[in-house]
Amino acid sequence: MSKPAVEPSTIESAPRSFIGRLADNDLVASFLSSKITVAAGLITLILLLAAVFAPLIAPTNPFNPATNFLIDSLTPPRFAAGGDPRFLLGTDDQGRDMWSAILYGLRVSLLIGIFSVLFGGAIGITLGLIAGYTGGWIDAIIMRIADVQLTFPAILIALLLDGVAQALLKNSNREGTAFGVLVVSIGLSFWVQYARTVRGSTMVEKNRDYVQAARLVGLSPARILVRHILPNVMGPVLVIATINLALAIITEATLSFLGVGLPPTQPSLGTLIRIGQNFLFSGEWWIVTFPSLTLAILVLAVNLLGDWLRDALNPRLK
Amino acid sequence: DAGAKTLRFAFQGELKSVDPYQINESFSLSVNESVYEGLVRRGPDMKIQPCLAESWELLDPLHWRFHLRKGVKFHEGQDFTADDVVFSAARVRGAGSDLKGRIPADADVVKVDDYTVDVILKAPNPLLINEWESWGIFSKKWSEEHGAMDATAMNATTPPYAALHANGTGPFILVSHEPGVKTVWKTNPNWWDKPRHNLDEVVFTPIANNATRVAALLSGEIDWMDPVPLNDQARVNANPDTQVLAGPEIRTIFLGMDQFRDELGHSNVKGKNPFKDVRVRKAFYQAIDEDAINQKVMRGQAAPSALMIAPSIYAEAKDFKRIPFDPQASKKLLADAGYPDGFEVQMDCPNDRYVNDEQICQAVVGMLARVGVKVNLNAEPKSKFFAAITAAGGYDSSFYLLGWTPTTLESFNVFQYIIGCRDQKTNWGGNNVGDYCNPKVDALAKSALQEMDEKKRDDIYKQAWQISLFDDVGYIPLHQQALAWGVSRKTHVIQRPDNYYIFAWVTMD
Amino acid sequence: MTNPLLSVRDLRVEFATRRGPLVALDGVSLDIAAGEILGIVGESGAGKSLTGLAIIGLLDPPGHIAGGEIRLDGRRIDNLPAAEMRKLRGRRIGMIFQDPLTSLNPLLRIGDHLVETILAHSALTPKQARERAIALLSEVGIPAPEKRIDGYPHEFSGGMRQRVVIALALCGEPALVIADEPTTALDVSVQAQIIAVLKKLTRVHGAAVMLITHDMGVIAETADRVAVMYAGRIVEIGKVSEVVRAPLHPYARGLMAAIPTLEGRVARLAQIPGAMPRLSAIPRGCAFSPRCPEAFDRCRVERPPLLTVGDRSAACWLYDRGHAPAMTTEIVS
Amino acid sequence: MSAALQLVSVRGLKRVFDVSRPWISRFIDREPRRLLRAVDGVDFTIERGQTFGIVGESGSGKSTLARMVVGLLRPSAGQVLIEGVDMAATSDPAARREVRRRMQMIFQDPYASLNPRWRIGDVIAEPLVAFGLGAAQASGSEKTLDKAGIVARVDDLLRLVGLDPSDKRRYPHEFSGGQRQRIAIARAIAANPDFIVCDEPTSALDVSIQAQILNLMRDLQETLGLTYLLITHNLAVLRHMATRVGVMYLGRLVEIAPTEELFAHPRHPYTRMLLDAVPDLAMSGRARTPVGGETPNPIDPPPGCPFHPRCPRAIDRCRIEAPILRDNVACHLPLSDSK
Amino acid sequence: MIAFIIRRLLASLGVLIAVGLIAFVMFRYVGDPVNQMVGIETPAAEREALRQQLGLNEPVIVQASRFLLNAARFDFGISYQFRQPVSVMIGARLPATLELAIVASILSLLAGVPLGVYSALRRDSALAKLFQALSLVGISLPTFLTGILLIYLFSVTLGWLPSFGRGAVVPIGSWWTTGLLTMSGLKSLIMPAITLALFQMTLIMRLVRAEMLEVLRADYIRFARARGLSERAVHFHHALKNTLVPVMTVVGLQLGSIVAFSIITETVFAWPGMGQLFLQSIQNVDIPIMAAYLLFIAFLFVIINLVVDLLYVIVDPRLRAAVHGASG
Ligand SMILES: Nc1ncnc2c1ncn2[C@@H]1O[C@H](COP(=O)(O)OP(=O)(O)OP(=O)(O)O)[C@@H](O)[C@H]1O
Ligand SMILES: Nc1ncnc2c1ncn2[C@@H]1O[C@H](COP(=O)(O)OP(=O)(O)OP(=O)(O)O)[C@@H](O)[C@H]1O
Ligand SMILES: [Mg+2]
Ligand SMILES: [Mg+2]
Repeated sequence: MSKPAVEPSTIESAPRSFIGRLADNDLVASFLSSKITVAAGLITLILLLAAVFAPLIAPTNPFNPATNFLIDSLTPPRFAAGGDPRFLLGTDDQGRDMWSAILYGLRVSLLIGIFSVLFGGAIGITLGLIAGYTGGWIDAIIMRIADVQLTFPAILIALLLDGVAQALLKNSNREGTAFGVLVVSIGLSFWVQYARTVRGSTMVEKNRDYVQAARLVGLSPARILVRHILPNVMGPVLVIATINLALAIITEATLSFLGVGLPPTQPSLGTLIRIGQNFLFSGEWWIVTFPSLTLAILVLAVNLLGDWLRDALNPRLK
Repeated sequence: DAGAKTLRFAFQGELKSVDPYQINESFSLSVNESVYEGLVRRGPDMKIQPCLAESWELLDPLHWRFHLRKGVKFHEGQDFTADDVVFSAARVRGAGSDLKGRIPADADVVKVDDYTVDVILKAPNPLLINEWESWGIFSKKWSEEHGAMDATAMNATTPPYAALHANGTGPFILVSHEPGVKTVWKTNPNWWDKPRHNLDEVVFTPIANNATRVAALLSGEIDWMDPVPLNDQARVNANPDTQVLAGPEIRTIFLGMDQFRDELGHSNVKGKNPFKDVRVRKAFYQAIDEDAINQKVMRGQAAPSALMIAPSIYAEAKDFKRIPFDPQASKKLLADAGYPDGFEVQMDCPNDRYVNDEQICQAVVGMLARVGVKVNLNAEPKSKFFAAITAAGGYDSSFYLLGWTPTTLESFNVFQYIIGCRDQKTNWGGNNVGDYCNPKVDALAKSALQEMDEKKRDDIYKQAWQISLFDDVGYIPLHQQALAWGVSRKTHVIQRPDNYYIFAWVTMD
Repeated sequence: MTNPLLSVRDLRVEFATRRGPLVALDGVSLDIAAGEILGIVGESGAGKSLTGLAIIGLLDPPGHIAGGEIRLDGRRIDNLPAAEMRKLRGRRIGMIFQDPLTSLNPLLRIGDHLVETILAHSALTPKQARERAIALLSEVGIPAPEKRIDGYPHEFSGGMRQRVVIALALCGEPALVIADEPTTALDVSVQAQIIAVLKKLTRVHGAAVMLITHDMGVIAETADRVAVMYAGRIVEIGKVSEVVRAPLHPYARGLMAAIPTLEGRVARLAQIPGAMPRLSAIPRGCAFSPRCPEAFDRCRVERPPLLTVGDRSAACWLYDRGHAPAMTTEIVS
Repeated sequence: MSAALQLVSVRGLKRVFDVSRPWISRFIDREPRRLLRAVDGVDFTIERGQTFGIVGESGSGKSTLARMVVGLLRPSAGQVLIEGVDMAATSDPAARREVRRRMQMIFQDPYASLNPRWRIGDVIAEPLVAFGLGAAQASGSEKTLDKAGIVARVDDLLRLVGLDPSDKRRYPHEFSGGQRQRIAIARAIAANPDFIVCDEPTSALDVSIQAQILNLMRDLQETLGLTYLLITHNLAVLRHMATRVGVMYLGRLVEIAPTEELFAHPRHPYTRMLLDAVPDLAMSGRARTPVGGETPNPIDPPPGCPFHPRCPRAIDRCRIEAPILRDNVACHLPLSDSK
Repeated sequence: MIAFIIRRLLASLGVLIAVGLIAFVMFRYVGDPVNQMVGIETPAAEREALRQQLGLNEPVIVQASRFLLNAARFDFGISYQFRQPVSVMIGARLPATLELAIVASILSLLAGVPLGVYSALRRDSALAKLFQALSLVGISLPTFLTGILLIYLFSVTLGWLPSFGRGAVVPIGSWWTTGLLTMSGLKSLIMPAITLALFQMTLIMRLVRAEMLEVLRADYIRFARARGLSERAVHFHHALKNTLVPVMTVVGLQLGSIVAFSIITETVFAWPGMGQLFLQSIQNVDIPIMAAYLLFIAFLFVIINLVVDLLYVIVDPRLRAAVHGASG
């Protein structure tokens, strides 16, 4: 063994603490540098926690019909005239505590958002990786399928799929199928975006020398895709995912308006708004205002995070 | 011209066709009545009045004679004669018609002379003309000229003329019909009757979205609309220019239970059907606080009902009281029936058909939950709901909410379609989704049809109601739903409990 | 050099970062006379491009000039308002960038680029501008310019495009052209053609050229004088022939020795150990001291200024008369 | 040149890229298929322990050739034999793997050749894991895949290329270009290959770093007995590194000669032109003779000798007949003949 | 160029056929049309007969291929609900929807592009940040709620704008009607168009901003500056042009989703367009209308795609070369 040609690298090698590295991280720093982003992050976090711990925070379980008394219905919020101390944000037409309903609804909306993004992402990323890596006719077929998919926006898919699902799953109840239908139809409307992005990045990455090096040691394409390429195409995917999360939550609300949302017994924020909009003229403003506000804040915060992520992950915008 | 009075009318659904035979749906029937008149019509008090028939007599229980009005002309100028009635009687029972039931298939409609028509029945039917106001008379000549002999056959390859054009004898003449967009009528200056209205033109627009429809009324863009959502009634009344005309409708909302299957299709109870046990049905009944539903969900606008027919069309309804709301009794009944911890069942419910249908179901779910029954609510649009629960869908429901308007305005219709034991061939009990079946009730109902005396008929019905709804608890009636029209204060309309929109009675300031 | 066209004194360029300012150029001083080609060499990241950008006033934020001054014809230009500076660009100072593939707007015709630029700098009519554009194209050696002028950038090869870029830089007849690695992306054979065009430029138009490159060979062949940069500083500046033959600064010496030549095979190339420090970790004292075989204590604490050695300058304490070890001074003589 | 000494032998290697437009477009515009002959019949051999250099302008097919030699790209025709074994023709997977293990590649761009998401320890260990080479070769027990063995070997390799073993936990972006190239070299030699293809290993590096890498490559060649195929467009680098040189032009080798000979007496006019075009650092006053024109479009190369449009010596025959490589030069009028 | 178009059309045809098939298979499960065609009292036997007449009992593939064959002749059958030829119905609703969608697109472009350009050019200014944040508010509420709130404000409270319908329309030619030529038509268009445009505007604005920021960093922009071009020329001649090329595709694709989203807008504003028709047809299981609508959307999408691609070719000389096959 020959003497090293040069002395060992001059990079400082003392390992630093986790916090130290965190503070040094560009992503974290850019996050902390914008007040709006920090606020959006905090709000998202709070809403996430509220959703996760809804059963602990909420005074009642709005999904349990036995605890909603019709007698209590249409009570104004605690702080408004005629309010009842039991109901912080008032009750809806079923006597459901709005505060609890919002907490649980948030949970449902977020779940729908997350699952549909995961669903769309999983399909899109897989197909995108395959199309980008293999190319040729497989690529052509996948991209044509994507074209077909694009002609079916989420609204159309949901309207159609809702019928299909209920016909196929005749014996399961709607409360069960609605969630699946929403996740699938919203997710389906997303996958093309992931597929196109991932395909593009994959076509770039696959010609990178590190992939060639991996091929040289005889790794299988699947392994190369998963271990080497996938981590490197996740950046833009993450950005799309964030923005789609917000979009999915809004889409669910919209679908609820068209009657293919979640059942009113297990309302999401969208369902609450759909129900609440019937009270726009009637003076029971709290039924629509609070869920809408929560939804708007959630969507806004998530979108702002997406914005930040987009800028932060784009090296050219630094 | 400036003084022209235009009535701007909006409804939540669209007018599918201007051919009244095409669909047996009360909105389309009622609106088309302004163009096509029947031999009879109903007044504001729901009483049957002469219309194109000046009078009629019952020669014997099987033989009806109608004397037609003379000097009546169709909108396009044709004279109205017995030929048109015979033609229309054939058309209404012909291909593509959805009103086939208006005249028994085996009845003969015979021209006696130009202004006399006989109807010869195979079986007596005192209720023959109860639904005849919706069976408007077509001009034979016009129909032949335009190939509108049939209400359109479904598989037609050319568009039916009569679905877009109309030629009746009524107070209004169709000007244009853009399906699902807008329909315009103008006054018939040559109408045989003296108009009560002072309109020149009627414009109908469908506005499906509740909030938009209310907004359009509030902002004065429309004069009359239906329905006003219960929530918005206070707002409409608070507006100085608009008001709500509310009243009980004759449609009864009720709950049905599957008493047919040996095991429920949508329940966790296996191997048996709890609804076959009258105690369970009664327990459900007593678990439901209809007063609360009326107060909260219906905002006090509905009429809680002990029967499945409205008091306005059944005189003896006042003798019946609902089985009292009593959760304790309910729990006990369930325990007695072997379900001390309740059970789980799916409830099917439309969410765009009846007034606050989904909310009623939700309330029911909550109330049943409190006696231990876990109800999974399956609320869906009417297209899917009806697809599942009708005969075509295999009556696929274990527990459901439904509404029924007896179009004959008479109890028999309810027994025939809803309470009677299901019979494929005769379509008896055709809408008895849960197949509640008691032959005694059927026998009573059928015997009523033989009874020409109204009072005696009502007594027979009384027995039948007692057995079906109180002894057997075959159904759980809830209420007659509220009727709520929104009108501008300058528009004066007459509201009938069957929710018919009669343009000919409207006056505007 | 009594009356330099361009004179840069103690130029300092910083990047504002969240960890404080990053000094990318520190005390850069140089002069260029009319008709002269000044070469700037140095490793990647040494600050060559920044020097050029600072002079033409196109530093991208957060980069900015933090000190020193730049004079063109004796007039200070580093603190001009944006509008004034824009008037100088193209007309007094032109710049050519490294990558001919990306320097042209792919959606516009070659002619559009040229005419637009000519019109921005003169009172010609569009028709005259077009004629001038054709003349410029033929001047930089594009065959059949009247045909090619309506072509799009992608229809040109790399070498051709670089010529177009040069023509564009010449539209306003600038007195100073900053050429940032104009030949790096090109093949050797084409490189020679481009160099010839640049040389002609100084001869015919009397323009001064600041030629930025990392290829010593190109400098040796083209430039009159050369500045060697290291870590944001000029370490040596002087006549090309002298710097190439007998570099003063240990870095320059190492650099020259590390270049393999055609002249014959050596057993091993001389190599400078280590790598240029990152801007955030430039050592105190001489930036080269950690890699310098001849560094002594002072080098590690005190930063050497550019010291005049004959008609050259070098930023190295070896040439500070008072402190230099006697032995190394001999190299100079 | 005895066959026993030949480690690598390349025979009639060709690679054609189909760069046609979609069939329907071609059909309508009545246009033939467009083929790009990136490598068009290349033959050479490399002896064990030697460095074979290939030089040529951009687009002449150097990288394509390199990728075919290591098996990243399937040749359209021809063979690559490693000690007589053709990897493409071997059906036995174990044998294929063995051939694959014996050759590795170093890439041009040090920034793209390392997966940015991987720690460099993992990067270097990957071939070891893939080829099942756990233990350091010193222990003698090959094919045992144990973690400690891999770690030890990675440390050795890092030291061998002049890095510190503690660097293995870092990510590529924390290294400079030269250091990355060292890491890439460490990965390339991890599986004890005999033969390394280097595609412009230093052209992205500064001269001072280039010297380090070239020296390292030389050192490794001496200690490990490596054989190199070195691709570059820098004649000086070639002069410094190669034992024999092939000159490529538009997909063909136009001249092959031992290094000294090539530089002293170039025989092909193109070689001559390349040599003339190198800037004269020694400032010997040698005038650069800019050659007119640029490399022709490889999709429709000129008929006859592809170099003839730029060749000062071209005769009519050159315009019609493509010369074949005879006597190690592909020219109708080689320079030495005329001299 | 012709070859390019033909190739695209062939691919499009495939897309159309696929959409037709998928749509048709799905309809099987949307509900039973017969239920909606007759009243609830109609007996089962009659329903069965009707089903037979409509061919609903045949295998899906038979129904689907019959549908596609007819569709190729622009014959989409007769609406189950309205008894009108579907092509006529869609034709009658088409102007309303297209007018709404196009006005909304123009609106979103008119607002989105300048806002995007501004917030890219003045990336760090307070106003740009405000635009960024405000634009998000537009997409933070579901469309239907925005629409109803607008109605509440402008129709009910202020009484400025009509709450529903299309106002007075005038016919142009034999089959087009427009509301753009009457005062009431224009007034009716304002709120639905804004509601529909809001989402797109946000999207376009953010896209333009992102693209522009990228383009502003391109070498040719820097070189344009170095040549002494004015900021205006640099921003609007060079940067904007290059920015709009990718924006074009997205805007094109979005037109498809504008039409889809018009389902909600049309429902809220009782706008007599295709979206409303489609929603009604779903509620009524009016299969011929549903199928024709989906095919129409696919067709629209395909056409837009083609136009966008052609525009690309026209705008971007590099693609032009690829399409023409010119080399060198
Ligand atoms: N926006 C920036 N932020 C921080 N540092 C920067 C920025 N732009 C350039 N630098 C740093 O400034 C230094 C000088 O860069 P410059 O581009 O002048 O180098 P160069 O000598 O031209 O190198 P090359 O030969 O690679 O072009 C580099 O270390 C670079 O990292
Ligand atoms: N996958 C491919 N498809 C089509 N053409 C290709 C492909 N790969 C390479 N080519 C073409 O083949 C020719 C040779 O390319 P190659 O990369 O081998 O050249 P090179 O000599 O390595 O050039 P450089 O010095 O620029 O790296 C070029 O014209 C290139 O455009
Ligand atoms: Mg540079
Ligand atoms: Mg290459």
